[in-house]
Amino acid sequence: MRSLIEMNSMLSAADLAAIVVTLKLATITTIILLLVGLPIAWWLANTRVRAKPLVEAIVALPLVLPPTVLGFYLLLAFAPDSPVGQLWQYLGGEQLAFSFSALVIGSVIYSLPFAVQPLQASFEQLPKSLLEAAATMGANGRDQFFSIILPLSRRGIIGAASLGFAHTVGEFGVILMIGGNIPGETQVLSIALYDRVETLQYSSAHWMAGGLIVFSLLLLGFIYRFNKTASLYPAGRVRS
Amino acid sequence: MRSLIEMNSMLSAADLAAIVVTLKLATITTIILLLVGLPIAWWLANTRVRAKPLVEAIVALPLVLPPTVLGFYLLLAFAPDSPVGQLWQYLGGEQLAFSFSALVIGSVIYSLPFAVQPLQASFEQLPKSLLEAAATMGANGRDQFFSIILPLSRRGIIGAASLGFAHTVGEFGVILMIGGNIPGETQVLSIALYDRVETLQYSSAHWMAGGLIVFSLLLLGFIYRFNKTASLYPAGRVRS
Amino acid sequence: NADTATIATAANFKPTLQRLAAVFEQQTPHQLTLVGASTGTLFNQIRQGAPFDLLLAADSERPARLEQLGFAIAGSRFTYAEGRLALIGYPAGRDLNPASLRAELTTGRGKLAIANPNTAPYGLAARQALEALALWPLAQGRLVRANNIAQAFQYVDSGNASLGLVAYAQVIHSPRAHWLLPARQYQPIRQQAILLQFGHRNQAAIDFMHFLTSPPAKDIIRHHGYAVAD
Amino acid sequence: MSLQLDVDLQRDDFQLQLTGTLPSDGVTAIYGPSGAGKTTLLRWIAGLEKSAAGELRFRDEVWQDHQRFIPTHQRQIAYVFQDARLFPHLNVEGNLAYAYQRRFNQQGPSPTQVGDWLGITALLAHFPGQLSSGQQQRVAIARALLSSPKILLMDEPLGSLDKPAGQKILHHLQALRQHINIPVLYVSHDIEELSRIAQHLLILEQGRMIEQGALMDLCSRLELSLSHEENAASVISASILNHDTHYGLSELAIDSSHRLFLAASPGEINDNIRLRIPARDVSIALSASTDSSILNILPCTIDSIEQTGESRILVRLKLEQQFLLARLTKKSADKLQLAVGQRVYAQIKTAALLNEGSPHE
Amino acid sequence: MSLQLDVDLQRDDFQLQLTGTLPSDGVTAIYGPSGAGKTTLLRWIAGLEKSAAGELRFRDEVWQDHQRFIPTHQRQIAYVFQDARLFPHLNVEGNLAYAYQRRFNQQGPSPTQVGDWLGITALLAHFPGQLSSGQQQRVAIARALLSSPKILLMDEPLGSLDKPAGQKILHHLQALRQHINIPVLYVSHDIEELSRIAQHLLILEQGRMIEQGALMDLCSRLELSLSHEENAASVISASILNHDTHYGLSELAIDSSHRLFLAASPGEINDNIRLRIPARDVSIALSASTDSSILNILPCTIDSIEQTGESRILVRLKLEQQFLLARLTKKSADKLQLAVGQRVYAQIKTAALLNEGSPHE
Ligand SMILES: Nc1ncnc2c1ncn2[C@@H]1O[C@H](COP(=O)(O)OP(=O)(O)OP(=O)(O)O)[C@@H](O)[C@H]1O
Ligand SMILES: Nc1ncnc2c1ncn2[C@@H]1O[C@H](COP(=O)(O)OP(=O)(O)OP(=O)(O)O)[C@@H](O)[C@H]1O
Ligand SMILES: [Mg+2]
Ligand SMILES: [Mg+2]
Repeated sequence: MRSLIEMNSMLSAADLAAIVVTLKLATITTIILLLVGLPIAWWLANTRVRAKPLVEAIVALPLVLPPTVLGFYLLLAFAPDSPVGQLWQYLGGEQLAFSFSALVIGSVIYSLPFAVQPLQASFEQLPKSLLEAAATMGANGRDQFFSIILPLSRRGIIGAASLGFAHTVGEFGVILMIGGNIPGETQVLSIALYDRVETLQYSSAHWMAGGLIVFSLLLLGFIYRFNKTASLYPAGRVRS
Repeated sequence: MRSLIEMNSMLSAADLAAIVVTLKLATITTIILLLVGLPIAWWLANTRVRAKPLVEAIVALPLVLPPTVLGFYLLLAFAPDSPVGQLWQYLGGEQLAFSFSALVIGSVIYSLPFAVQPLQASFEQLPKSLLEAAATMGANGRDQFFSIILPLSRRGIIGAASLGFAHTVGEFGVILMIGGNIPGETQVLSIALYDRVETLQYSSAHWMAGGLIVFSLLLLGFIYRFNKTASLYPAGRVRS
Repeated sequence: NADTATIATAANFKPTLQRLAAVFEQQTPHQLTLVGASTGTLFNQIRQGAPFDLLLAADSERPARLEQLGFAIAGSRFTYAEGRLALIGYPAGRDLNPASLRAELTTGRGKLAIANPNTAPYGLAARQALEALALWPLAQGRLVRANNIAQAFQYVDSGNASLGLVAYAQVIHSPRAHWLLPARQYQPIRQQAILLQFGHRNQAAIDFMHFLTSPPAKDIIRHHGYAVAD
Repeated sequence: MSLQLDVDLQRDDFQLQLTGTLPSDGVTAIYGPSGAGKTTLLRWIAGLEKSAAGELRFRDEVWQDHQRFIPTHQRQIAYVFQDARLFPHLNVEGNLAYAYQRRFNQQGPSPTQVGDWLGITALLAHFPGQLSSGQQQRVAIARALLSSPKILLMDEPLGSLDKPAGQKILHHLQALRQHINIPVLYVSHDIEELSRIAQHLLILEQGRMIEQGALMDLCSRLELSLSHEENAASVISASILNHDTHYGLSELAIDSSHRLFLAASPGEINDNIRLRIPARDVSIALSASTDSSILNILPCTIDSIEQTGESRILVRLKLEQQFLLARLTKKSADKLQLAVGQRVYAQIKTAALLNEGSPHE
Repeated sequence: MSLQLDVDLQRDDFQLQLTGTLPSDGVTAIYGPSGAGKTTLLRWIAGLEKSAAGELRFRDEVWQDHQRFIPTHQRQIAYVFQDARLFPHLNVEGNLAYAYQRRFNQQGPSPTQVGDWLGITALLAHFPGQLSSGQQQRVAIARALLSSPKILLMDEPLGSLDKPAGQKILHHLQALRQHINIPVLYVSHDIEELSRIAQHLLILEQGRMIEQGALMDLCSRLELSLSHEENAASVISASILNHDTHYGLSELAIDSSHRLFLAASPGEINDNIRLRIPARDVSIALSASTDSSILNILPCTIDSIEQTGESRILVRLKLEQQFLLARLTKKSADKLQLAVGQRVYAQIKTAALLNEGSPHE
């Protein structure tokens, strides 16, 4: 009884808003991650350009910067009088920093390596022979991509999506920096949780962390249930 | 000229110590990540346990907590009077929290999903038929692992190692929390860089960030150069 | 009897502390190690046995809690500096006064950056000041709340926010224009120091605590933009 | 109307280099030992070896020259790969549908028909991993047929099938080709299979073309390595004179003076059909015996005699225009004192004749 | 000394169910149409179908029963898979070394020898992706031989090889088996190949064992579907009487009253060898003709006559103990008025005899 009441009292309207923003952010980020990550990963998996290792390293780079520092540089880039900010406004956007769009951009950049890596690995392990077979049946590149590559890379896509989603839910440094913590717009759950810990509201923090964990567990578990590529290849009977 | 002097003046003894700690931490973490991640990933790739999606979700969980919050809970777990802390001391360890060992443990937990995911994907896409062939030649499980599975999973191992390494270099929230930012022991580069930004020492921060990026670019580029699995499978001529 | 002490400090005070430490190390044989983080983080770490000898917090509440909980030496708590609030703007040269603040909030379109009132003492002070100026309701849609005072400054400095309530310490030595808010508009930001249980026999920590109350130290602190009682 | 090729492709120590013109109708067999470059040639024709220099023209279309390169998916080909290459995420039905939905021509057979021909109807719900090798190969053939291509490339399509199954498939392939005339390039290392289906033959060895021409010519020319092999045979054409339904035999005319009995042939009276007569099935007698079960005893002249091994000789026998090959022991030849120009009788065991000669085009 | 099996394995709509004892020496051929369960049976014997219930005993070792399951890697087998399954990260040399380093027995051949036999010495540095299908298959066979196993399982090992290459490999396999006596289970759908190498035959159909026994018995038994096939043949044993080096022929004794000429056989005088005589190569005459190239004309008795098709009959001819099969047209049979018990002459074209009969054990 007590805990329910406590929980109730802890989930303020602001928290609810933060939950909504977080889910929206993670969902949109994941979708964009896939849309952006797929072509990059495909290119990386197939290019014979000598600079490929360099490009791969660049994709992985956002990881080596502390999130707040990355956020700081993004903030500089998003400033209204910076080239990026100018372009954004030219394209009809409002101010970029402290907007939901900024969060999305920041999250995508920060999580890109997690999306590209599993996708690229999947693509590289895809038997090219099947694409040749598809080509002989008249499938052009686009057709091959949707009819062969995507379904056979489900493993990588699920990996990319789940890592990207989870990472965005937990992300905090970058978002904190470029989001401005505006309730209902850029205040996300991770920041709310961080605030609890900083301000010593431990029991509230425990509840929130617990809820987050249980929710994520369910969601990720659900995603991973679709991850059954293995069953398509019964042991020893595959002929690629 | 000026920049060189400036750079020199910026790399204090504490910074040098931070660089050493960072490299040591990232290297040890990466090694442990592989040692821990390989069996977990192998198990996940092969188990038919119904709870598999749940276990996969649990492995990915550290991602959904903001790093500082994760660090906070790790801090609670590492406290001298907690079960973990007790065990650690029983095993002959000093106090766990604020030690280098704590950083390693924290980094490993935080980066585990990035190590397990690519490894598991590699393992799942490995043609089981080759393991059957190896078994007929007298190779037991261990032998198969080293002679077939590992070399054919190089793609995943490199992915896991590079993501794990980069993520540990950039990690900051968890480390700050459980490390206590003690120069020479637990102060890492990411925190030093964060400090610069927080204390508005921008030019120093720029230099440090630039150095970190160039170094990481070189290192990752070097790692990825070994990533040439694809050349083993010329298009269309593979028979699994 | 040279000793080494680890001083945990709120991030905003770290530059000042570095200066103080340099002077202190010249005057005494002691060595100081400085650890900066948010006061909340430091508090949590101290509760879990962090090897810190002395805490220079950004507020008075958390040192008091530590004292209460027995992680710090009772009676060693004192205010080493009082934070002051300043209004800055972007571009750097613009007029700054209550009227321009009101004008920006009513007719302008820019953001107003403050530290998070829930977690940062300067944020709380900023809120109090805005309330005193009767601008708080007006500011609601325009506020961006930084995690700490350093970020609030960066928001303005990078041009993403047009106004910001920051620490006077951050701007006192910069050429950028600012308006120092009158101290009566917000509760004093009392930054308190306390000797921690871990350092209760550390001579360097004890000496440094005394040093902080010495006139040369107070001069340095003042020089960095804080108010200090004589 | 032809397939003109000129290819030069280097791969480590292997080089495929050939120039020539293949007929673009009928079945052209590509024959050669393992590693000769048969697969590589087929892949190049399909546009799968992009790096190779060369020129390739199919009928009036340029598929590749120094400036153009039509990609595989626009060449309107179908390819039965040596490994089946079924799509592992689709079941048999899905694999068939994949090709059918993208077919190049509306005239081809339907999935139901093709599934029937290849005996895979019961397997439609199976995934490739659940099929035996032979079943996989049959699905791959079905898939290729459903593409209704302009040309069909087949790389040892019957490699993992038993004889009866293979023959059934060949039969349907013949029938299909009569219905919609798709040229076929057919790689196989089984001479018997080849001569059953092909009109044209290309012999590859170490990346070079050794010989190329009409199958009938190549089979009976003694100097070719082909006729020295265990399976050497002559291929002759004949027309159907009449069908003897009582005995289930057909009487054929090879030319004006030679008749042949054959197990009931599927053709109509006056149809031209082709017969493969293995050299080892032909014996020679000096007189026409009457009390033997051998029905076909043809008078002919010895055209040439060649020693093909320690103990064996190959005799080329001239009918009117066409030739028969006979393999004998040296001992028999000596016993009968065979000599070039001699009139002899070729004895052909009727039952040994192929009964599915493919009609001429 | 035997391989005792009792397996029951269910896979969707397919069930493999058989009980029996196979000899654990010599070559046992497993024959059956595509999808009959040949591969599944081999996999089960190798311990690769772990889920299947059953009992399996090799010589005096239990490999599987209701309580024990010896894993594959401890069974000391070698397996040539239908797909080659070379390790893609190792070149040919590495693939061979992989098996050789783990070999079960020190007595086997060396990589150099085996590489030589299979004609892959020039390919040692190639990676599997750089090999043609036939080359891959040869490497896979070499790899299996290098394991020096207690039993060798081969699943259509010559499927993608041309005849001459296949025959060379069979020859070496024979030679090796004489040297170190490894039993072989040999899946193939090529009857000719099987009868050349196997002593024992197991016929599978739809997962059931149709027949099992000595190859020689099965080949000449009329009621079996096998003898109705295009390739029906009898297998008979004979001993070498003498070698005629001038004509490159060997004279063989089938029994006390029947002699046969054969292209020079590799054996010693008095060696027993096996001959495969395809039914279609045997014709029947009422008298022994003398002016024909047919060297072998054996007197015999008609044992049975069976109609096998619309136009053809199969005649079983009794020598002393052994039987010959002859395929004739019904027309010939009528013409000669053949009847059971009648004395006739079987004409066998010498050159048609197999010259690599495998010695008895
Ligand atoms: N990627 C490659 N690198 C080097 N050599 C190659 C490569 N691919 C093929 N080869 C060589 O090219 C030759 C021809 O190969 P191809 O597959 O065309 O032979 P094939 O005639 O189809 O043989 P098979 O009957 O065995 O299938 C072989 O000797 C092979 O080793
Ligand atoms: N995983 C599976 N699930 C369902 N059915 C299967 C599975 N694996 C094999 N089968 C079926 O079992 C039967 C026997 O397969 P098997 O591979 O043993 O045949 P085979 O005799 O080796 O044929 P082939 O000569 O074509 O190689 C086939 O009908 C096949 O469809
Ligand atoms: Mg080939
Ligand atoms: Mg099989």
